[in-house]
Amino acid sequence: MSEHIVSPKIYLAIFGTLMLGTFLTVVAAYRDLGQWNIVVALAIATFKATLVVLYFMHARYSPKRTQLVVICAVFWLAIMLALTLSDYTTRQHEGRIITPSAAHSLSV
Amino acid sequence: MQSQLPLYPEQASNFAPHVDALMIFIIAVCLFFAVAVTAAVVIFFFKYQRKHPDEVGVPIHGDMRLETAWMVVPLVLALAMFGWGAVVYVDFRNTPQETLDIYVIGKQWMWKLQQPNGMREINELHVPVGRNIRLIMASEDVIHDFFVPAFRVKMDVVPGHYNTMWFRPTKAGRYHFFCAQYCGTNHAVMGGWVTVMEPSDYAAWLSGSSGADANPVVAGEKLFAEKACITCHFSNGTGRAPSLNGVYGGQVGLADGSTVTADESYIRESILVPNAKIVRGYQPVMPTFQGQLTEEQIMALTAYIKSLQSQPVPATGAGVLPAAAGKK
Amino acid sequence: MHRTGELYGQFETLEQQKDTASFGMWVFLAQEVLFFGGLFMAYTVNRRAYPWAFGAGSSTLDLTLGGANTVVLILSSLTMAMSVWAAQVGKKRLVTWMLIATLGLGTVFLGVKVVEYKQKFDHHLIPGHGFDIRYVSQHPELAKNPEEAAKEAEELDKAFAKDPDLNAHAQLYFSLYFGMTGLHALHMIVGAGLLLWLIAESIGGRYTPKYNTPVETVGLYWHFVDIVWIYLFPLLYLIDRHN
Amino acid sequence: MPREHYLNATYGIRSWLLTTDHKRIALLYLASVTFFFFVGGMFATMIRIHLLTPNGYLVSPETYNKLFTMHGVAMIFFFLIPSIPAVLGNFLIPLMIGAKDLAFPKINLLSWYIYLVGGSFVLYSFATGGLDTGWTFYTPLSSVYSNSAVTPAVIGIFINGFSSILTGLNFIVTIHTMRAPGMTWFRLPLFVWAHYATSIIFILGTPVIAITLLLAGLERMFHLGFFNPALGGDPILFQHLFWFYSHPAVYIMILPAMGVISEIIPTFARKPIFGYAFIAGSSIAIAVIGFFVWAHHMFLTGESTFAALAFSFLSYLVAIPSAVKVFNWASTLYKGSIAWDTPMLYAMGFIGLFLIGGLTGLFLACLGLDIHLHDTYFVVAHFHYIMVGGAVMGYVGGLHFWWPKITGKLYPEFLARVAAVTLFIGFNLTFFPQFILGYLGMPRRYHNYPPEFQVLNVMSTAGASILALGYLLPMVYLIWSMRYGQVAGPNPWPATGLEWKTDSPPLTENFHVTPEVTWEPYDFKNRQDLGLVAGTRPLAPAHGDD
Repeated sequence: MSEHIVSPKIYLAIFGTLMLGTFLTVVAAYRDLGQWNIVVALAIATFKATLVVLYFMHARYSPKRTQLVVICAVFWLAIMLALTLSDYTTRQHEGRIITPSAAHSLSV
Repeated sequence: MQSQLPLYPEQASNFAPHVDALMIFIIAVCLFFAVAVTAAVVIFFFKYQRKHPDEVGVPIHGDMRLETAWMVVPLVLALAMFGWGAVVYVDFRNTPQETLDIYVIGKQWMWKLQQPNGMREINELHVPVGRNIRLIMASEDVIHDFFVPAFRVKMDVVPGHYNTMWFRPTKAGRYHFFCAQYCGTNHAVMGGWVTVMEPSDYAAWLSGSSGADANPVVAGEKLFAEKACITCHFSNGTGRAPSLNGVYGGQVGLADGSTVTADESYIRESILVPNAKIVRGYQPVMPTFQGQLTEEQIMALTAYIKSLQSQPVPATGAGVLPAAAGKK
Repeated sequence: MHRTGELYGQFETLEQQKDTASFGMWVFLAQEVLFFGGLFMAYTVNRRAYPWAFGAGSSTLDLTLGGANTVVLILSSLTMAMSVWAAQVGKKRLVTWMLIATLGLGTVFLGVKVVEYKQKFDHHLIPGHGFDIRYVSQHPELAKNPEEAAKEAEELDKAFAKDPDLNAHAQLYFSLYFGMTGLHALHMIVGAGLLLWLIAESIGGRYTPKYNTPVETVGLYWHFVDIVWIYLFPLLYLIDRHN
Repeated sequence: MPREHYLNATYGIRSWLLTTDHKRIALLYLASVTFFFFVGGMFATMIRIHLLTPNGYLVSPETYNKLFTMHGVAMIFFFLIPSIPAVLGNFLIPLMIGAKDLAFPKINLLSWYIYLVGGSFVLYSFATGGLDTGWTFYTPLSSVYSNSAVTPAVIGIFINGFSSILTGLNFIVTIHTMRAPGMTWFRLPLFVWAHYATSIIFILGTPVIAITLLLAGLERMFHLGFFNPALGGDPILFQHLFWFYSHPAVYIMILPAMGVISEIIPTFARKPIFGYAFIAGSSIAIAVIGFFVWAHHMFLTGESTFAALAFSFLSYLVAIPSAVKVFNWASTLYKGSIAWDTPMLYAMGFIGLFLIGGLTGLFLACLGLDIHLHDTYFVVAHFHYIMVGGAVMGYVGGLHFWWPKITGKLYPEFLARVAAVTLFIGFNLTFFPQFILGYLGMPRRYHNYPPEFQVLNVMSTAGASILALGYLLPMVYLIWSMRYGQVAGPNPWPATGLEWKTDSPPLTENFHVTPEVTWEPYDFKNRQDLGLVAGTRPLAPAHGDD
C-alpha cells in the first residue's frame, strides 16, 4: 500500500483550527450555559481530537483495520461510561451520603 | 428437622415459594438442554466410532435452518427466564407501604439490630409472622451483606449508602442469617438467628423487654430539642425552617423547581448535607450535623420525624406542596 | 530474530513491516484509551456527586498556565507531524530540527507542569492531612492579586454553604487532578525519551522516504498524548468558570 | 525426528532467556504458569482439607482468608488468564497462519519478563504477610481495612496486566498482517479466531483493571478517597470498574479453551467442523457482548433497578453464542469417524462440564434467583465449572493434542486416557455438591459453617483428592515422554492445520518455505496428503510414524 503524504498546508490549517477550538473552549467556559457548559466543552474537545486523529495521525488515509481500531477504542470507552452511568443516573438517591463515623475520621 | 442431605432450605417467607418455583423452571429448561446435548454427544460418540484406521467422516459443513433454530429457541427461553426473574426481583426491590421497620447496622464482625420500639439486639432478630418487615441497613466500615437463606433474601450493606430490603415471614421458627459479602477475618462468624414468632408472642416478647427508654422516637424527640432543631423547625410552619409534621412519605417541592420524596435517605441527607436540597421558599441556613451525630442518633431522629406523620398537618407554609410538607 | 538490513526476520517485505509497526502502535493506543478511560470514569462519577467541590477545585487552577500549556502541546503536535512529513519527502535536516522542536516544546510543557505542581504544594492543595482548600483565601499574600483572592474567598464560602464537606470532596478533585495530569505527564516523559532516541538516529540521517517507521509510530504516540490533554484541559481547568 | 529444530537450534541458558522465538517463549510460559498452577493448587488443597469439618481445625480464620485469596489471585491472574493464550496461542498462532514468528518477537519476550516481575511482586506479597482481601479486592476492605500485604499484590497484578496487553497486541497485529498467502480470514483455524476474540478483551479490558487497581493501591498508600466512603469516595464505583474487566476476563479464560476444542473435535471426527462461520462469529460475539454484562455481579449492591434489569437482559444475550458453539460441536460428531484418543476425551469432558457451567450461569443471570444465589457456593461451583471444568480441561486437552508438535514425542496413551477420566470424575465430585450447598445457603469464603452442610463438604473434599491425582498424573508422564516417548512425526493424528504441515518439533523459522494455502479449513478430502490411504497407517497414532 502506497503511503499518503499530507501536505504541510493541511497541517497548518489543522493547527489553526485547533487553536481556534482552544480559544472557543475558554470563551464558552466563561458563559453560563447551565447544563450545556460541559456539553459544549466536550463537543469542542471531541472535534479537536477528531482532527488530530484524522490528519495529524493520518487515520483518514490509513487502512480500514486502523480505522476499526479507532472506532473500537471509542466504542468501548462509550460502553464503560454509558453503562456505568445507567446505574448512577437511575438511582432513586443520587450522590453519596457520608456516614458520621466517616466524618469523624476526616476531622482527625 | 431436615434429613442429612436436604436439597433446598426451608421456605419461610413470601419470596421463598417464588424463588423456588423459578429455580424449578430454570432447572427444567436446563435439564432438557443438558440431557439432549449429552445424549447426542454420547450416542454419536459410540455410533460413529472409527471402524478403519483410514476412515474419514462425511463432510457436512452446516445447516442454516438448524443454526437459526438453536439460536432462536434458546433466546426465547432465556427471555422467559429473564422476564420471570425480573418480576420476582422488582417485587423484592419495591417495598410495600405498610412495613415494620428494623434498623440494621453491620460492622466488623457483628450485626446490630434495632426494633421499632428501640429494643436492641445483637446477631439476633425477632420478627412477627405475617407482617411486612423492612430492614434499613447501614455499615460502619466495609461492605457486608445480610442473607437469610430460609427467606431467600439478601442485600449488600454498603458504607456510605442506605440499602433497604423487605420480606414477609410466613412460618414461625428459627432461621440462620449470614453475612454473605466477604468482610475480613471473622466474616464466617458474622451471622446469627432470625426468630419468627406468632404476632402475640412477638408483642409479648417486645413488651417483656425494657425498650421504652431506648425507644428511638423518644430518643429522637430528645435529640430534636438538644440539637436545637426545634428552634427553627416549628411544628406550625412559621419558623425559619419548614415544619416536619407529616413530611415523611410525601413529596417536597425544592427551590430548583423539582420535587423529591421524603424518605429515610432524604431525611438523612437533609441532616448531614442540609443544603443539598433546599425546600422552596426557605433559605439555606441550616448547619450540617456531619460528625456531630452517631449513626444511631441519626436513626433516632429519623424515627422521630417519621412519627410526626400521624399528627395533624398544620397550615401549609410556602414551598410545601399539598398533602406533603417541607423540611429544615 | 535475524536482522537483514532494516528488515526484521519475521517479515517478508519492508512494506509489511511498516504496516505492522504502525498498526501495532494503533492497537497500543486503543489500550491507552481504556487505561485513561478508567480515570475519566472515576472523574465523571465523582464530579456528578460533588459539583461544587469540583468547581471550587477547578477555580484554584491557573488558567493562564493551563491555556499556555495547551497551545504549547498542540504546537508540539504540529512540529511532530511536520517531522513525519519531512522524513517522507526526504528533508533529512528538517526531520532533526522538527524533532528537536517537538522535544523542546514537550519540555516546556513539563516545566510549566512542575511550576503548577509547586504552586499546589505551596497552597496546601495536595490531598492528605495538610489539605486546606481555604488556605489561599486565608493567606492572601500567596495570591497573585488580592482583589481576586477576596473574590475567591467569597466564592468558596458560597460553595461551602452548598457542600459543607467541601474540603473532603475537593480532595477527591485534586486526587483526580494529580492522577490524571500525573499519568499524562508520565506519558510525556516516555515520549520525550523516545524523541531523544529519534533525534540521535536522525542526526545520522537514518530516516528517509523509504524508512521512517519509527518517526511515524512515535508521532502517533505523541499525538495521542496531545489528545488526552485536549480533554483534560476543559475537564480540569474550566469547571464553573463563569461564576 | 528432524535433525534441526527449535529446541536444539541453539544451546545454553542465554539462548532461552534471550530468545525471541515464539515457540521457546511459549515453553518459558509453560514452565511459569505450571509453577503458579501448583502454587494455587496447594492453597486449594489446604482449603478443601480445612473444610472437612464444620469448625475447621487446620488453619486460623486469618490464614483461611489468605488461602482462598491467594488461591484466587494465583490461579486467575497468573495461571488461567495466561495459560492457553501465552502457552498454546504463542506457540501455535504463527504456525497456524503460516508466519515465521509473531509480529513483535521482542515484545513477546518482554511480556514474559513483565509476567515474571508481576509474579514476583505477588509472591513477595504471599510470602510477607499474605493477602486476605479476596481476589476481588473490594474496597474499602482492601484499600483501608485489610492488614495484609495488599500493596505489593496490587502492584504485581497491575504490572502483570501489561503482560496480557502486550500478548493481546501481538496476536491482533499478527493475525492482521502476518498471514501466509491464501490464508484468508475464513480459512483461519477456529483456534485463531478464538484468540483474536480473546485479544480484543486483553486490549480493551485489561487497561481498566490496571488503572483501577492502581487507584485502589494509591488510595491505600496515600489515604486518598477514590473508593473510600469515609473520604467521599464510592465503593460501588470500584466494583463497576473492577467487573468491567473481570467479567470479560472470564471469557479470556474460556474463549481460548473453546478454540482448542474446535480444533480437537474435527480432527478426531475427521470431518469439517459444523457451522464454521457460526463458531468463528460466536467467538467475536462473546468478546463483544461480554463487555455489556458486568454489573450482573452487582445486583444486590443497591444498584438501580433499571440497571439491574438491563444487565440481566444483556447477560442472557451472551448465553446464545455459547450455546451455538456447543450445538455445533455436537453436530460435528454426527456421521464422523470418531477416534477415542486422549484429546478427544478431554473435548468430550469439556462439553459436559462447560454445559453445566454455562447453564448454571442462566440461574445467576436471573434477577430473582440471584437474590438467593449471589455470593453462595452456587457461584463458586458455577465459575469453577467454567474456569476449571472449561478452561483447564481445554488447556490440558490442548497440551495433549499439540504435545507431539511441541516436543516431537508421543505420550503414553493409556495413562493419558486414565488421567482424562480421573479428572472428569474428580472434578464433578468436587464441585457438583457445591451447587447444592449454595442453594442451601452456604455463603462463600467461610472458614467454618453450620454442621448441616458437612456431608456435602466432605464429598467435595473427597472429589478434590481425586482431582489432584488427575493433575499430577499428566505432569509425570508428559515430562517422562519428553525423553522416552515415541517419536511422533509431523502429523500423528492426522490433522489438517498448517502447524501439522511442518516438522515436529518445527524448526526455528517454522516452515522450510512459506506455505501457500489453497484449501478450506478442516478439509479431509485430500487423503493421500494426510496419509489416509488404506494400509498406510495404524489405527492408534500411539505407535508414531517413523
